[in-house]
Amino acid sequence: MNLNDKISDKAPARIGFYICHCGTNIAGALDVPAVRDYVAKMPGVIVARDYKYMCSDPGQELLGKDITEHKLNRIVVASCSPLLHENTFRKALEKAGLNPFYFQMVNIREHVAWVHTDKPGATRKAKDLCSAAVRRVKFHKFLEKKKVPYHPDVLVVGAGIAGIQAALTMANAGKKVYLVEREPSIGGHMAMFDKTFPTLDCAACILTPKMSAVKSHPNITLWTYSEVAKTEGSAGNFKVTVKRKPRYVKEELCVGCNDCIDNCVFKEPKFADEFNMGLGKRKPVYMPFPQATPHVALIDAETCLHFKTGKCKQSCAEACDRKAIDFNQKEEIKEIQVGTLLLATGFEVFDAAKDPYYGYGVHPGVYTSLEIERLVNASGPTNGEIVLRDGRKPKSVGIIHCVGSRDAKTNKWCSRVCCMYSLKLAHLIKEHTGAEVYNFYIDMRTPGKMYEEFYDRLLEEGVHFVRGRVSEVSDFAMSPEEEGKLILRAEDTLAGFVRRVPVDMVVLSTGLTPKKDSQTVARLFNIGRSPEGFFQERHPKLAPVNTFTDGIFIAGCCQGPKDIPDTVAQAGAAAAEALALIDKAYIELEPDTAFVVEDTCSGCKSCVPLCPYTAVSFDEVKKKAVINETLCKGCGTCVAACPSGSIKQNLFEDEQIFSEIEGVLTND
Amino acid sequence: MRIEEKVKRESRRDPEFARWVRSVAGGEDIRRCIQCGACSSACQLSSYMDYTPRRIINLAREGFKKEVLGSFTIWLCASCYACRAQCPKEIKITDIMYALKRRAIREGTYPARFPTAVMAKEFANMIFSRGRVTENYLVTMLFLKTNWFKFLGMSRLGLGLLRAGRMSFFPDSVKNRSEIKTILNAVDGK
Amino acid sequence: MADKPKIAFYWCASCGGCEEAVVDLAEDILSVVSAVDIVLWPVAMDFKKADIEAMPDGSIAASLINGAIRTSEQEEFVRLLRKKSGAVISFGSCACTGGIPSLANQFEKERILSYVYEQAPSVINELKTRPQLESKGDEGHSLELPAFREMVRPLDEVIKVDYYLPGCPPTPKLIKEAVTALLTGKLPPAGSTLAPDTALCEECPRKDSKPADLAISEFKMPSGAVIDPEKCMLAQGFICMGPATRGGCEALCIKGNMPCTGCFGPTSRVKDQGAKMLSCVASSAAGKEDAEIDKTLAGIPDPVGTFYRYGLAKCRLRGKADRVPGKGVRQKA
Amino acid sequence: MKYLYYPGCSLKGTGRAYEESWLEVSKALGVELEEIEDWNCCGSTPYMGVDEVKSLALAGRNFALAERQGGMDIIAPCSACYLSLNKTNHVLNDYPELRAKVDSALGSAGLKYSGRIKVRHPLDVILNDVGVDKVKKLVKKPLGLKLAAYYGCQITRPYSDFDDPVRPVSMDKLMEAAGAKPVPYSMKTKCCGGSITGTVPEAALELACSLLKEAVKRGADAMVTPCPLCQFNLDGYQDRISKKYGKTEMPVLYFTQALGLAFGISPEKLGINRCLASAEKILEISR
Amino acid sequence: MTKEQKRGGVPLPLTHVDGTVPTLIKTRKRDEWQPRIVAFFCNWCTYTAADLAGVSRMKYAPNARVIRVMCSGRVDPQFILEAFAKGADGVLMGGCHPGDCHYSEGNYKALRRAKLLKRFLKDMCVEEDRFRLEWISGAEGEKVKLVIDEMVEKVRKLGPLNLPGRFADWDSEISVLEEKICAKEEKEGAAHHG
Repeated sequence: MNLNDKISDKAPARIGFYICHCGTNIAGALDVPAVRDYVAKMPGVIVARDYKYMCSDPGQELLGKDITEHKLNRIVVASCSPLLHENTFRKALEKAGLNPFYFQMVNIREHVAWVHTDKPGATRKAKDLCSAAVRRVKFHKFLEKKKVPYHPDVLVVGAGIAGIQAALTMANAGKKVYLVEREPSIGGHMAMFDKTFPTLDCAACILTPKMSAVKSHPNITLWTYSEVAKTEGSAGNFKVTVKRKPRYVKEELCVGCNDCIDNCVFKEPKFADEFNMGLGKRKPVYMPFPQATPHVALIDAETCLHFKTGKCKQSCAEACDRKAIDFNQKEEIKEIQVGTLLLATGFEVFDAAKDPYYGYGVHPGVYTSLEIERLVNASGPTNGEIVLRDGRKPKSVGIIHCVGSRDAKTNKWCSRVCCMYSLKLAHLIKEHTGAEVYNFYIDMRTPGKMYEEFYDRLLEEGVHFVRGRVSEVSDFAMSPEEEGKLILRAEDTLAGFVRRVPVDMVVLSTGLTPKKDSQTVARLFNIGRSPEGFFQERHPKLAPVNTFTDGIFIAGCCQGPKDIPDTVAQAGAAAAEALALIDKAYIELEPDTAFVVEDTCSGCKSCVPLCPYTAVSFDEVKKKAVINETLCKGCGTCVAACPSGSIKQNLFEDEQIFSEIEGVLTND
Repeated sequence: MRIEEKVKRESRRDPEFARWVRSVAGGEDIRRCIQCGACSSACQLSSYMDYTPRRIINLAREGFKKEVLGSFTIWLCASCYACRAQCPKEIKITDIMYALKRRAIREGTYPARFPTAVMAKEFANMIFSRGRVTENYLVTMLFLKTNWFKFLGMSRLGLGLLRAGRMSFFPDSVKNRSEIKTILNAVDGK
Repeated sequence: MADKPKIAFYWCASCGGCEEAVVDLAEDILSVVSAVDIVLWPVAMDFKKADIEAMPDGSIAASLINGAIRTSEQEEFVRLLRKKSGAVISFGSCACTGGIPSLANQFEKERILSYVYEQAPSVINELKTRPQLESKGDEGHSLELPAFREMVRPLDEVIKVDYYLPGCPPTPKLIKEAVTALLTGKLPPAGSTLAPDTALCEECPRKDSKPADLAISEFKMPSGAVIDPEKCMLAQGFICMGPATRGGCEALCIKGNMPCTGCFGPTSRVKDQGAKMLSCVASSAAGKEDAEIDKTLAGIPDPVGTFYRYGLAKCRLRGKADRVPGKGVRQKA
Repeated sequence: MKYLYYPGCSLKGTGRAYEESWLEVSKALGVELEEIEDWNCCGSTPYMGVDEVKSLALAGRNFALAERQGGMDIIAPCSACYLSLNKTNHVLNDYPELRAKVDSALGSAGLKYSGRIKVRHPLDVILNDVGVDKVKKLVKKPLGLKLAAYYGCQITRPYSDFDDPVRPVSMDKLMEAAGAKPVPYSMKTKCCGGSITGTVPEAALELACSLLKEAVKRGADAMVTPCPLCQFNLDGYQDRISKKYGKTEMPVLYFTQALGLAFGISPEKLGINRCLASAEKILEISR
Repeated sequence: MTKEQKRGGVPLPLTHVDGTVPTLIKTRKRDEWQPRIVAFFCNWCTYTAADLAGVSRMKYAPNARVIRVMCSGRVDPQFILEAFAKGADGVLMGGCHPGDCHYSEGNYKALRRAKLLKRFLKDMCVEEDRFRLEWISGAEGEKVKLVIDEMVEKVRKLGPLNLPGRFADWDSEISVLEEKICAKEEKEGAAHHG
């Protein structure tokens, strides 16, 4: 008997039911044998089995063997979310010669096992859901997948090291890449760092060549100072709207000679310089930093005299012999068509002022780690000299770990990079100033190639390590040695008593947090976020760069804190995943389109205006509605609205849904 | 200093005590502790303690009952809640300290050095009979019961208070004393 | 006479219009009458219950029963007919879907009785007397009245029905076709509805006047607006149940310039006519913002009466959900 | 503005001056107070160490009485009372088993408490309900002093919601309004050791000493506090502290006394004479 | 004699699509009753959000049964009435936020239907809290938890809707008569044969 045949639509259902333990993920939260036995008694069920991992090869083979041996023509698998493994099992059906759509999946992991603590309640829910699927699958029909072309162009959002790496990888593979960056220059946080751990090579030396490569790559369209405003469509065919903010300097004309900056009516830099965390100053017309890419100046309308008063003599424009300055530049809207989106939107550093105990913003001697990165950097505001705000060189420095990390009141997670960068900063500070350096840590976390060795090096260098969380930074001196110093109070938990350590400079090793607008961005692209706000990967181990939305990938710290090596690796992985989709050249769509049953359609036209894709039209000859299958995206809105029940949706027919409703409600 | 063996064997642990600590109001999160020492550091009195608060938490969750109930720490706690405010795992350390005090009083294991327990009991007695506290009476009772030499040493303060009109000559009381007794007895199931 | 098939007509909770429809067959009635032996027709002939009871089971070829079921007497009688008949035809909207009487399912029995016997403006009943199920006469004889049921039911919720002939009333054409089929034995499979299975729009003379991009921004009531005699009712903002209603009436109401109110019930593919029409109408209503939608939909003041005028008994909810069956129902059955 | 007033035991005893000055100041500010009829001990700190349920039940009785009296917000000027009443509300909401016990204990005396009465501190009420503007208007004799505002622990954490728990500012604002200059004082919320002075004086006195010394160092003419226990500790024991750790002269006033002086209320009415430490300096201030 | 036979061959008013008869028509005892919520979630936003809640190991009440549809626009009001008729104590619809619909505007149609249906349900005395439409984006796992927990609590307060049980209750008046007739017939039949 050839099972891959429409005859099975009408043949009596022979159902195979499989429930997956998913190790203990499912089996630990509900009574798997009870669900199996419950389903086994349902009419039409020929085989009911439980198995440790249904998605494993043996699991799939078990399914195939049963299809052949027991002449099964319908399969139900109760395991994880269909968004994760539906295709796996459909392929297993196909391999066994059964149409893949004679299949229904029950989500008893994400929707049951992982979210309920009440075992009997979870078991009952699982029974209900399985009973629904078994009833539903009887009404499944023979279907074939639709293939549509996959647009080869890619949009990468965010041009930090992750976005740069991903864009270059894909561009090198010959794909056209749009790279959109919110800031005026690409480079992200990495461009702000001085050295990178554990090798201590200079961040700029390894990043700058990549930045120039992006700028000059023929396959990359770089839009800085731009943001994605809207996305529509789905994998293979996204329409994206990008907003380009005016920089008041024509990008194609500017050569980055800095003449405009030198001739600005402000003779001295006066405004806090973003790139240097406000430790340095800039003018209203400025170059974000010396290696900024594109190497194009921009005007900050907030501070520019022309925009504020309209009474500037515009000496910058005069000074520019390429006439690149354009005060009338307007925001520009670009619409592009791409098949794939890759998000590398990065992170934000924890706002140290939110921790009231460490006196950031109160005591001038308290700095964040990123500020120290700039101070220690040769092109930073002090030309690489580590000095306090009053110009003194610190004789003692305390570095406090886990600021805005591992703390229920701020952020619960470990930010992964702080231990290592604190070690790096300890080394650099000691090297630059010869100061006594104290690291206050809770646990020292150095997992990574050559990381522990770096810790060893620091131990040998004579940096102090105190295992204890600092409770406060205060200027309350209790003894002469403490006068005029900042005092760090912490329990030396290894010694078992509290210590007071007076220092000149305090460095707060601030953690990594999701971007403030991560929720808005997640909604813009319709991807998920984990509870703490980083973007949610499809699977923490098996699909770490995928999202739950096909065709959208994530890389770098927008997914969670990670260091540069991991970020670059992840960016490469995301690019490879994207390339795999693009090179397939088509995407298979669910055959969930709607169709009109011509015989019974009365031609009332109720459905026609409801379709946003104009897939439904009215045949003036037959006086009936018709649905163009290639235009139909399968939402089913017309089906629900058809007043005479004459439109059906594949995979979501009325009978199928009615039987599901009945199934979830018929448990004793 | 005596040389003695410091190793602690498993038989010293009292798992029931650890369970009890988790069951008291405020003790539910004790297992979350990562031993960072923020509590000890935040505590103004930790300098005087034999075990820092962090160590008490660890000993309590491991079930080292004798060490915990015999420690100075719980009697030095001034209930200022600094530890709780700073704990990165939001453990209600002050409430745990209260619970440990209650347990120690119940079991009579508090060190004789600290009159805190005596005072607490006197306090309770006074409230049971009058519903309110009159501080100087309380202090007098305390010193008479513990160390009346010290009481004499305090007489300067007493005189000062007397002169400033801050001493009460008659103990204050609620009107409805029986209601207080009914409520407190009801708690005891009487 | 004995060779002629026996036919019974019976009426339950109905207005008599269905009987009228039979008479409306005009001269054709004669051929029917001559072809069959009418054994029961309370509106026209004087047969008694006992006459039917005396007949052997299954001896009536077909019973055509109209009206919804509201009383114990109706229940008892249709059961009797079921037993004695080969085929039972649910005749007219009330028998098929509950009809107008089933709008009463919005109310509890107690509320209906108290309104009818006590509160209606035309009633003067100071003693609040109500008909009693059992009463003793002066001469000591007892009198029993049928029980008034909790709710109105369509015929097929009480007895098994073989065919449905919808309409308020069914049209002469459909009746004739049904009777012919009955007499010639050329009947469709049991359970069928003896009317077309496409919606009314198919046969509506105004079909072409409906635009393909209709978004209704204002709903109107036929009582409060002038109706264009040419244009599609929905296009004018009048709720016309046509799209959700089985055809077969040849758009009689539309031809009389009134919108369809749905008496033929849903097509076979639809479980709940009202819900489907509600879905269709709401989908085409204009508005995306809450306030705009609310304003548009406010033009439909009575969703129950609008979408379930002839079929509340067949609504998936069957009636007002929080009804509490009156005490004593069990005892007094 | 009408509130229920819960004085607590201290304000009737050693903290008498707090009540005297608070009542004067509230009258001036138009804060109407109705004392809770037959209130009892709040079930405060020491009691928590004896019996948790009894402590909660005692607080519960006060709430039940307050509900009977109209259920307006309760003002509890004593930090310890403020904390234990607030804590009771929290515990009753978070721990149903404890709530059941408390309910039944109260029930045995025919009392009932819904768990919904708010407990406020005078600082909160003056700042948020009355407003600084009104305070400024009432000032007749601007203080012109440098003051260290010392808040103590129990009104700032863990339940207070009207001020920053680490760097509170409410009292500094009020003192500024009264014409004083608050000095930067890093020990604002540090514990004074008050609750163990009686039992472990050697530890407690050192804490108190560091508070006083820091105030001296910051150049304060006096300290102000909203807590009777702190005031008692810093004021009453200053003598002993001086003996042990070297001479300190630091008047410690209730913030209500300072406000009252600025309002031009006579020192006698404010109980200024009840202060023990640096009596001469205080007299100077009040003039 | 089966119930069905007694009814002169009329199937009970409640039969399943596949012809079987539901087992739950008796009223559940109130103390063992747990609210049952049927939830229609759109594939792209709300279903994904429910997956996200799972991945994030959020904990919520196990009372909702999710039926996946591609878009909230696919939810036919018939489904909602059917769910109530088959024993749901509440029905939840979840879709993408306005403006975010994966199919551009299916959710607006869902909104309009829900609004009209809500009025209908009110007229039929189905309490307002039993039917709810929520916009939950794929990023809002937390909202799935909040909405379900809140709805379960509200429905728990309302108590069981249990339409199948109520239908059986309402129809008891028919079965009483039925039994009486059957008994009479059996007696007569017995007399006949005897």
